[in-house]
Amino acid sequence: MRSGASTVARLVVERDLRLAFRKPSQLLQPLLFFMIVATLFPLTLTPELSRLRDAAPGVLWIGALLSSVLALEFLFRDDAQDGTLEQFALSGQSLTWMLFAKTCTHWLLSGLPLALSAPVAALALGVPATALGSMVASLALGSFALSLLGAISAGLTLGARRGGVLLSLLTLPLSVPVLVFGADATQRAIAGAAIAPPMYMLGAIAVLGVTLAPLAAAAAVRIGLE
Amino acid sequence: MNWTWFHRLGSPPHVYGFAERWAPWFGGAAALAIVVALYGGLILAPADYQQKDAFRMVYVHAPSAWLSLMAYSTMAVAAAVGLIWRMKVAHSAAAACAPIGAWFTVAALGTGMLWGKPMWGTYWVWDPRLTSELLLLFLYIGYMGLRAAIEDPQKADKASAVFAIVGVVNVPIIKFSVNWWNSLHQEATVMRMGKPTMNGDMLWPLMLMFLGFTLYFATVVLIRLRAELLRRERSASWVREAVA
Amino acid sequence: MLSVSGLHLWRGDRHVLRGVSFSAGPGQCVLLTGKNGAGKTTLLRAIAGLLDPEEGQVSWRNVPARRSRDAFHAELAYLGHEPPLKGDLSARENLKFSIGIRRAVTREEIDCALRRTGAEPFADLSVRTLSAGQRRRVALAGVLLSGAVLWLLDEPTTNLDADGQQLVATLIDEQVGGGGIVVAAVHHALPLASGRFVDLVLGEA
Amino acid sequence: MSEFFAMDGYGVYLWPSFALGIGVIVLNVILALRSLAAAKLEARRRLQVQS
Repeated sequence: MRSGASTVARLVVERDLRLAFRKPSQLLQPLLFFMIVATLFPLTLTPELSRLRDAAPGVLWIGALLSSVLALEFLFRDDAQDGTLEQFALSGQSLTWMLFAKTCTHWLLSGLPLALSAPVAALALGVPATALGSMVASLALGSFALSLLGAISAGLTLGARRGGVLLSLLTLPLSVPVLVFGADATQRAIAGAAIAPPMYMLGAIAVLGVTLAPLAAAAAVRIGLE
Repeated sequence: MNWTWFHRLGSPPHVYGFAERWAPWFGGAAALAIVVALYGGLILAPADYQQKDAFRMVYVHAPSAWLSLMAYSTMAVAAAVGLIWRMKVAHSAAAACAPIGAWFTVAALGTGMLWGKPMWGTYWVWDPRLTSELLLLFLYIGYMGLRAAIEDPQKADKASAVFAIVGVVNVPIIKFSVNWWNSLHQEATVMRMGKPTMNGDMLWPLMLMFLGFTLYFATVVLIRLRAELLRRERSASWVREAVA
Repeated sequence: MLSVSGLHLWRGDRHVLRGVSFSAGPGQCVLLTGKNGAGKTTLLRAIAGLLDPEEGQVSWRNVPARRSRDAFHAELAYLGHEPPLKGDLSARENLKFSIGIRRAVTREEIDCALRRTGAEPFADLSVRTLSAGQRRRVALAGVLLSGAVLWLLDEPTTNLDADGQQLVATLIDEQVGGGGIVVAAVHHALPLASGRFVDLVLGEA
Repeated sequence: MSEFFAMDGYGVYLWPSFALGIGVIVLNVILALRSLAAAKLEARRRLQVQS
């Protein structure tokens, strides 16, 4: 009797979580990268908190974007190299569904921790404590959309020898909407204004990502495995 | 419903023959339309009361921007057809569109900046249309970068097709988010490069220029299509007399 | 059951598969032989649907495989050059996942399969620490567990010692005996008991 | 004639803009023809190799 979709998803999430916690260094690297990027800005712009506050949304979101692109490199490449990704495609189960489960796990391990640890960097950049809650919410939702989008580029660069720069070259232009709405939400949070409008937009992009991105990622992976 | 035209569309020798026969005609028509439109726009059309003669730059900027977007959507449609019906001709057409689209995005940016200088005093202003055009250029560079990074032509065709489709879905979203971003920071009263109000004498040269650019686009795509078809054709007999 | 007709495939400029055609019914084993680069692996991957042939058709239960891909894959076990195992997981964990996504599998079934392929002694070690031959035995246990009708094996005896190769031959005999189909790319003759195998030589100039 | 080129002062921007436009038009025709010639050459070479 073939396994049901929920079993398949549970097994994929379980496997990736177990794999991640067996090699925790790979979990920490994107977070450390984010913190370093955040500390570079006061050194280059100004130590003066009030002026840093204006740049804070940009710093936080560009840092989040770049660290998510870094984390994407390993999303499919390890599995492709040891032949397990091939077995995903040959399992008779929907590859789209399995890659969606895999992308959500990737977000749980990279996007979410980053959103939760972002307040540390935000406070250092002069973001008022009142704004931290909505900032974390916008980063969590935005990084989810970024993970879905990045899964497509990760799949597409499987065919190329090294992902690296090509991966960001493909992902960054497509992530502009998430950046625009995310930074706007953070800016409104800092100013104490309501963040609903940009959050709805981020939500809309995330929903579009959930429906379309896994399909494109599955197509990209099947092509990459050829 | 016989699909003969669709099958013929899918057979490389037939498309190669079509491209070889029709490219010169499209080229001639394009050249004629562009020359007449240039004459109409530069000489016949009256100056704009506000921008005076500077407005004439619309006759090269607008068609370039139009062509850069048309090339991308044509590329995405060809890519989708190639993926869905596994047609090599469609993938070849998609590969043929990319370089032209990228070059005309550069032209649109360049002419936009040259138009911006007299209007705003600086070459580059983060005007939403110029910014969207710049992002479109990055999409082209991403597409061509992906194609170059994959050795196997068949695999490169399919991977770049997926990116073209994902890209074309994102173009309107990017445009919307850039306009949203622009409306956020509207305090600086930047004189937007408003569309000069066009009356008859000004308008027909622009329409003719659009037609000329479209015909020109078809010409260059047909030439490049022949090259892409030859590159993808392995040992088919028709290649022999095509290159004899 | 499985029929391959007029398969053409190029790798770069090399015309690797030149109109390969064959069919295999229940209880049949097809052995692919030929020099290196003759296209054995390419043919196996094309049958499995990992590679799209430029011409020709693969059909399973006389339905084009591409149309009923998931149903076809549910009845297929493909073992390539590299045993598909995660280095950081143990053999049991790997099989619990790779078989679990296909069908419900119990711990006993996994132990029985590992015992059958002689992989039980190292079943709980991280696969990274195992030798290539041991990894091959774990992968063979996976093929056994998959319950697939069609086995596509790419040089299944690599890295295996003498009794390992005998194990592969016995497993193939049992699979074919039980009404299954096996298509295997091999370098040297397999000590197969039953005479029901067909030789398909690829790549003759 | 000269005030035509002057374009009441905007000529210094207008003519480079048209030069860029026409330049890209001409350039792309040349690039396309060169790509076609290269493809023909390669196809001819491949045919010789095969025969």
